[in-house]
Amino acid sequence: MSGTTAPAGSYRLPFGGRASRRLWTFLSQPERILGIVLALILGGLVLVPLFELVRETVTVQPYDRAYLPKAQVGDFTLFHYERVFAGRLSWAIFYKPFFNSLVTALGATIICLTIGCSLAWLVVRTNIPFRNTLHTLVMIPYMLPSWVLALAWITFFKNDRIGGAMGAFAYFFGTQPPDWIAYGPIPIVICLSLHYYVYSYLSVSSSLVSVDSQLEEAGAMSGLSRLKQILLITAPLLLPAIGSAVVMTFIRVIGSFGTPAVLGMPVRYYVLPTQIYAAMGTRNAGDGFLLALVLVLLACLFIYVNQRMIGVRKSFVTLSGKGFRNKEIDLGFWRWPIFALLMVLMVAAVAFPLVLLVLQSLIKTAGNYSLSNLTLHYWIGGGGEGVDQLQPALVNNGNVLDATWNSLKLSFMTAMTTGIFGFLIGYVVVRTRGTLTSKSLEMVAFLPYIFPALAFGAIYIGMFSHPVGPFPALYGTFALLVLICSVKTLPFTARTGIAALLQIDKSLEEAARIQGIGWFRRMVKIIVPIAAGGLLSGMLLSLISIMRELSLIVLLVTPSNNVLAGVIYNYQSQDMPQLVGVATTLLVALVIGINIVIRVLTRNVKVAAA
Amino acid sequence: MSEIILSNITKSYGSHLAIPGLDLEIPKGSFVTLLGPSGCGKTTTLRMIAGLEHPASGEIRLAGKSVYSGDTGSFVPPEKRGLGFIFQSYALWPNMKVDRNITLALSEAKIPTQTVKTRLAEALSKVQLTGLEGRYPSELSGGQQQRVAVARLIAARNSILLMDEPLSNLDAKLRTEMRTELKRLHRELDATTVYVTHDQVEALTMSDIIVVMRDGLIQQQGSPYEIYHNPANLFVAEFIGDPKINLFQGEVTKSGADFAVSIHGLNVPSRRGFEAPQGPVTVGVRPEDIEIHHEPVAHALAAEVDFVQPTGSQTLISLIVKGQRVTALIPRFEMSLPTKNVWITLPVDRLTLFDASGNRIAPSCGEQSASHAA
Amino acid sequence: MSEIILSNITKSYGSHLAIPGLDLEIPKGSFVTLLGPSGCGKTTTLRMIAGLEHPASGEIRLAGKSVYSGDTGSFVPPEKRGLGFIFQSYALWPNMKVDRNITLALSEAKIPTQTVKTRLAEALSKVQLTGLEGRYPSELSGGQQQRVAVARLIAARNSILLMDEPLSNLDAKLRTEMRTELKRLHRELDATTVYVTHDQVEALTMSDIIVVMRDGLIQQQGSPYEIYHNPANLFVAEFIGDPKINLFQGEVTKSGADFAVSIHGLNVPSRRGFEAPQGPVTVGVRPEDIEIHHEPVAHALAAEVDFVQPTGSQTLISLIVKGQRVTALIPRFEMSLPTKNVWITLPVDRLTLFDASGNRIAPSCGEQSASHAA
Amino acid sequence: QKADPKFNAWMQKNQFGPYQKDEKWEDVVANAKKEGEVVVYSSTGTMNKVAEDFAKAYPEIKVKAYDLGSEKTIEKVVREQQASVFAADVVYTGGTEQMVFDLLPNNRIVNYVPSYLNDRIPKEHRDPLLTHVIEAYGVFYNSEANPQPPIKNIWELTEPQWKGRFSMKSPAGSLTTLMMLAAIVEHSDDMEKAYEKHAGKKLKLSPDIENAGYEFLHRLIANDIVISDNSSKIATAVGLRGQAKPPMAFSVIHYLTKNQSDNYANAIPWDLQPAALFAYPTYVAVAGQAPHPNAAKLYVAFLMGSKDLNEKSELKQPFRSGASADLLQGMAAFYQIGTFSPRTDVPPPPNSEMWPKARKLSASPEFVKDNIAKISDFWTAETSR
Ligand SMILES: Nc1ncnc2c1ncn2[C@@H]1O[C@H](COP(=O)(O)OP(=O)(O)OP(=O)(O)O)[C@@H](O)[C@H]1O
Ligand SMILES: Nc1ncnc2c1ncn2[C@@H]1O[C@H](COP(=O)(O)OP(=O)(O)OP(=O)(O)O)[C@@H](O)[C@H]1O
Ligand SMILES: [Mg+2]
Ligand SMILES: [Mg+2]
Repeated sequence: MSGTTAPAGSYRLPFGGRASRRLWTFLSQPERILGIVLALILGGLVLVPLFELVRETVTVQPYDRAYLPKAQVGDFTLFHYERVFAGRLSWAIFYKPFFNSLVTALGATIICLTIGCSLAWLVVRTNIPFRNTLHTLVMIPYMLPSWVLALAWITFFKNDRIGGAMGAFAYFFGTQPPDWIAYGPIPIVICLSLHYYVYSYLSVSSSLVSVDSQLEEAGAMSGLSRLKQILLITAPLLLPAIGSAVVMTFIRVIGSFGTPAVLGMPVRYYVLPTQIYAAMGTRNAGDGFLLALVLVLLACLFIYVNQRMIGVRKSFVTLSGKGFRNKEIDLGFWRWPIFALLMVLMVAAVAFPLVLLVLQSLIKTAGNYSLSNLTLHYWIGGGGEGVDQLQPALVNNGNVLDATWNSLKLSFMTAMTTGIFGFLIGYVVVRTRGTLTSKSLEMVAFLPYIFPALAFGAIYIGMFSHPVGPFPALYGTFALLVLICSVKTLPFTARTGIAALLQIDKSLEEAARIQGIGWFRRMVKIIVPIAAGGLLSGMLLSLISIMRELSLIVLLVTPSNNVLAGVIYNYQSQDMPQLVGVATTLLVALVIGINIVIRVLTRNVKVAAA
Repeated sequence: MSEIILSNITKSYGSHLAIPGLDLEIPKGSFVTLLGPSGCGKTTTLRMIAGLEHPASGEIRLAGKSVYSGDTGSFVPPEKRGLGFIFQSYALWPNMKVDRNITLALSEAKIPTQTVKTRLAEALSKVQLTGLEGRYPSELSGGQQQRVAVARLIAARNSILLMDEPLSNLDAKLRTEMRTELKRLHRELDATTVYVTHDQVEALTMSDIIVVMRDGLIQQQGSPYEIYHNPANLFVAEFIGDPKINLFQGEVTKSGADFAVSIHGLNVPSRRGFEAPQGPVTVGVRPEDIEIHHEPVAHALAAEVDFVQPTGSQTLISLIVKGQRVTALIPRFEMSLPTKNVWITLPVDRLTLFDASGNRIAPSCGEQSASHAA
Repeated sequence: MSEIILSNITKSYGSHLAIPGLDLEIPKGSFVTLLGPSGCGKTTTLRMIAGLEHPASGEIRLAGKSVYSGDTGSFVPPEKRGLGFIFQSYALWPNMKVDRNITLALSEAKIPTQTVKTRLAEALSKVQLTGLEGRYPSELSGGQQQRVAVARLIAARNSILLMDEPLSNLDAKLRTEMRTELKRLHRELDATTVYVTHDQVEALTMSDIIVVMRDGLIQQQGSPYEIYHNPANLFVAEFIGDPKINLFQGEVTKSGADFAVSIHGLNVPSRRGFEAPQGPVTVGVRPEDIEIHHEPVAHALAAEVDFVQPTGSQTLISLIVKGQRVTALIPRFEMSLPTKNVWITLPVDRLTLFDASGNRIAPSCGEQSASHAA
Repeated sequence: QKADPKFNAWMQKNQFGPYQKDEKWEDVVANAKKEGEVVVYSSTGTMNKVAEDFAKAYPEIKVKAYDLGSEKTIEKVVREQQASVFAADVVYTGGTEQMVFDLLPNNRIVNYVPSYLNDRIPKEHRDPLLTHVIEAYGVFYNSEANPQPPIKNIWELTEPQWKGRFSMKSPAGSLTTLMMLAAIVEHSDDMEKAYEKHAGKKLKLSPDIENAGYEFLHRLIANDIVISDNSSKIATAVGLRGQAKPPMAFSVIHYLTKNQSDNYANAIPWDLQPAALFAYPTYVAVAGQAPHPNAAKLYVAFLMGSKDLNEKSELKQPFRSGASADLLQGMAAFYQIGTFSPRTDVPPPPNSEMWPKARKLSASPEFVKDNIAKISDFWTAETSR
């Protein structure tokens, strides 16, 4: 794990001068020490929960009493394994949903990659109109909670199968759309793609800015068409970024619950996360954790494959200290048509669901879209007929405002913490590339990504209810929330950090080293600013996800620490769609606002000559 | 016939006007070198010819066809122009081994595998990298990388070759050999070549035409001889020649029909037929033209030896003449001179005169031919 | 006292043994140049001194302290070694403007702002980049980037300076000026300097000691004079000198007490005191030592002029002597020679002899002192 | 119940379970005020309103109410207590299987019934665990499209005219929906009789099907049932006005309140055979080793409504203010159709005249204990075919 490279000889003389000097040499390489420290920390924060998870799958749970009348809760058993993988129900519980998951995840990943890479190329390399604005705009679909898009889809395409108000499509075209358009795998794939392409976009675009355009130009001089330049030169250089985008997207998509639940349920299209949710919801933790474990293993497999494919060999430094250029490609005639196409995409993925959301916050009774049925009551008060007078408007709804403040605080602190850790991990992984430390750290840093959020929170209660070493008992404190959120979103920053650092030539750091600039200052002054683009996008992803995170922290929050997502959840469970609309719109507006502010603030940060 | 024509090309980077207006015609099959101080726009010019950079205005024609026109907005992209280019920063593809770096263009152009193989082997042996085809660029030394870039050009065999300091990281021996290779390539393909270098020997020995630039403007364009002996202005005179030309403040005087140039009180009588307006001038004398005497002679200036610096086949002598530093060059390897006080004479027929605004004072006909014959 | 000592250092990249075993001592305050063909391990050696590369074995001592030892495994990281380094690839920080690139280390070392400012201004003006401090590296030309790297070194003022081809992208004029600047820096700081270059003039004019390397092995180490005039072997002889030394197959003969060297049937009598084993030898003659005669003289070889190539202050004459190409150098700018058939004589006291295995045949004492005095 | 000395000491000290004798209510209130705080884990958002009301009634006591949903409420209690963190005072959630057969025997909660309520609540609603409210699933139809109930017998839903037109919330992940299915299966006799009445012949069970309850579910699923993730949407889908062919559904009956608030047309075929209602309890209990035991008792009592409440009490909207609030106390926030107090002396909320009369099926704790997993599996298998 620690990747100690000191040869065996040093162990023979544990206290000899030679060994201690070797140790000193070893310690003089900051990436090594860091590697060990990070491995220890992460081991505690990630592997312990993983171990707990595995343990729970092999013990008898209270729920199992019906099946195992003789067993005591807590006994060792392989019952869950048998049940999930080999039992009578395995087809229903595992194999079919697993297959469905694979299909939707693969489909969505492919589409995400296509959209994300094309967008990245357009925004980074071409003179497409409003480049800077586009850069923020294309991120917005991810800022909406994923189910918003699914709901929008249902609202638009729903047919008479689920009853209620007519779908917009049926309303406008007079025919009911077929089930396969309205529900099931196709809409799931489309909705997930429109949401998660942002990973590919961010990962690839931040990597693309550090690819010297002269490499493409050399391709042009060799007579390669633009497409060939991209395929033969740019794409391979982006391989680490693409690889990490694939991993992130696939794993995230295969683990996503909301969209398949909304769009799959009406036609009984189940996927693994819906099965996990079902099992956990009925407190059948054994099955639930086991299914989750399958996802965890799948994630490991993916990272492993990714590591093998991209490997040490094929990751190339593209940002050297010499003659770097980043040139704009002229799209010529296609400039505006492509822009128009993008706008259509944005309308579908952003404007449409957003409008629906706002509408939801304004409508007194569902299904009635007449002007008289609209009210601003839930935003600014004022009452009026048919509104719930007891619900204070947003402007003086202390509940929502406090929660908003908490969410902001939590997501900012998380983004900072996870940013720092992600960077450090990226640094260690890249600088010790090829060693065991590197590989395992990369893997471990990615595990929380797929770890079932609720279980994560539950296990953390046990881990932090007592003082651990020098740390006081964190349970019930805000610090624990920040900690768990940071660990959970670590994969974002770790991956983007790795991808960004892979492209920075060693000589840039060496030049500073030679000048006697210590490790810390080197990081602060040189490596971090150069990697900032990638890191920042990772931190934004963390921030966005934490802004709307609930399951992870629900068991750990105290009422005074309630977050915006918690408020939305409460309103949903109390069936108050307008307030759900208000709070969600607020959340989305905040996230978008924060993004814009950060973009503006960091515009002057010169990143990789972008 | 001109193969490459730039008419009134301008280019700016943001607010920085890199090329304020460039006119350049390059005849087919010729070898043209762009020379000029660092940052004068050589790379920019090459990149515009290649189509890697959009000029702001003007027109570029290659082989009779317009590839860029600021008026009509037409623009032929680089991959359609069929040029060869060596980048100043090599631009090797880090994801490909040396062999792929060299042959990519060929295999893309559907050239038969066998031919590709032969050309690869040939190009590698010409740049003396045989055996390294399996390495990645990051596993090569700086000079090796540069040679891969050269090999890429050699293998591609385009009819217009653009090279941006292709030999800057090579040692003298290799450089001489590579120079020969590039020159041979140029001849074999009858290619029109635009070459950027900061090495004067390279420029003087290889070029048919040298173009001297400064701040994006052409200062002079001509054969190596013209550039060296008849620099259009002080800038060119100072820029060309290593060690640098010596400049003296002088004055043209006339006594009867005979002109003379006085320098530091020394009257250098001019040759027959010399004519120039009277008044102050700047006089340029190349170091190798200064003669050093160990005892006083007529028409000589007293000088003091400051230091002696052998450069191999020659030795630089740094002298102080009336407080002014003067460099002389002698064709031997010397570590020191026998005496500290020497006398120098200036060659009557090798003085170049510049007027107050720095332009060369055109010599009379007689003088012109005289220096040609020298 | 030796400031830098490498003892039996080895280094391999994967299976490629880049440095098979290097011993090098560099005296304090001296200016040492590493010369050698591309890929011979110059950069690698510098990087090992700087601590950027771990040797496989051996020991490195800087200023009397061991900074690396393969035996004990001790290793002092680069940031603790206090060296200055110019990278072959510049290694400019793309995220910082020129001024920050230059001053970062200073402000990190808590040097007062005022001093930093002065040093910045000074460094910029020395590399002639004043006014460009607000640009990002990507907005500079190749040569300008390289000068920023130099300025960074100038501003830092370390007592050991390592420079890897710091001037390769500069034009002759600037290069001469920068050379002077670097030499002055070396003097002012009394710094020990290890300099890598492929420019012979640079090496010969600047160095106290030149180290010629080949495939990671030191071929010769000595003053510029020694290297140029007494090359240890054929490799050094051929590598140093531009144009290259001429080599002839010859034979040492002895008639009575007098030795002679016969080349292409021509007997060149040796000077008094010359002694060498009889038998076949390789004879090296520098181009500038060949004398060209336009009519037959005694002890001359007939030659045919192939081409004449002026390089500025000198002209290369390429001759064919009995089917062999011979280069001569004359100290004038010539476009052509008056006759096609000429005769050359070889200087009796300037012949360098090599035995069959390529090593120089050590001259007798008399000869040694004779050539020194030349 | 397992013996646990610490837990026992706590019980004894604070007079829970066997130690709850001659309860002096004034002391409880006084001690509660001294404790000054009560922490409530609850499965419903309504608890926030109760907390507000409680704070008004007892300003000395700070209420911290968590709305967590049922499964997280249980998870949090279990995990905390496993880690020896005793933070909760009151636990409020449905889920018979977990509450009665897991938390209770493991000392995670204790049953607490204010002694003055003992005779006003039927035994099945206070033993083994106090029921706070009874909720129910009901069959919903659209009364605008169907002035009369479209079906008389529940088996009609398995017939072709309702193919793809009947929906319900997925029981996967919803403990309450599972309770409804359990009620259907437990009362398979009633289901069988209803079938015979409807079809006029004996029910023929499909292969591998155990009884009429399962058979009904089997046929219902086979009739292309539409599964939804959200009860509120189901109520909207059925009750929205202006539909030509509205579907029917199982829905939580408190969505009938939407008839008033959103002008929906939901209705229940009260006379449906064998029943239109499937009731299930929501429990309230005091957490084991609760840090504020007396405040917890007070809170439980408050939730159940005041001593002075009786059949004759005059209750006026809005219930959460004025005299009604004083009487209803914690019940005020729940006082609407769909959430019924188990107390025999509480008058029915508005619009629920039919409730007391209508037939309700519900699953007994014992049955749930042995069968709920099986039913869940059955559902999973059937819907994945
Ligand atoms: N990372 C590497 N992996 C494999 N081989 C390498 C690597 N770096 C250098 N080499 C090889 O080691 C040898 C020495 O390289 P080095 O860079 O020291 O050469 P150099 O003398 O500086 O050459 P140049 O003048 O061309 O810069 C070369 O043959 C080079 O190909
Ligand atoms: N991307 C850019 N942005 C701003 N200025 C630029 C950019 N590229 C070049 N320049 C400036 O334009 C001028 C011309 O640059 P160019 O690269 O053509 O010089 P060059 O003649 O090739 O110099 P060198 O010999 O140093 O390579 C320089 O002053 C340079 O600083
Ligand atoms: Mg350039
Ligand atoms: Mg090198």
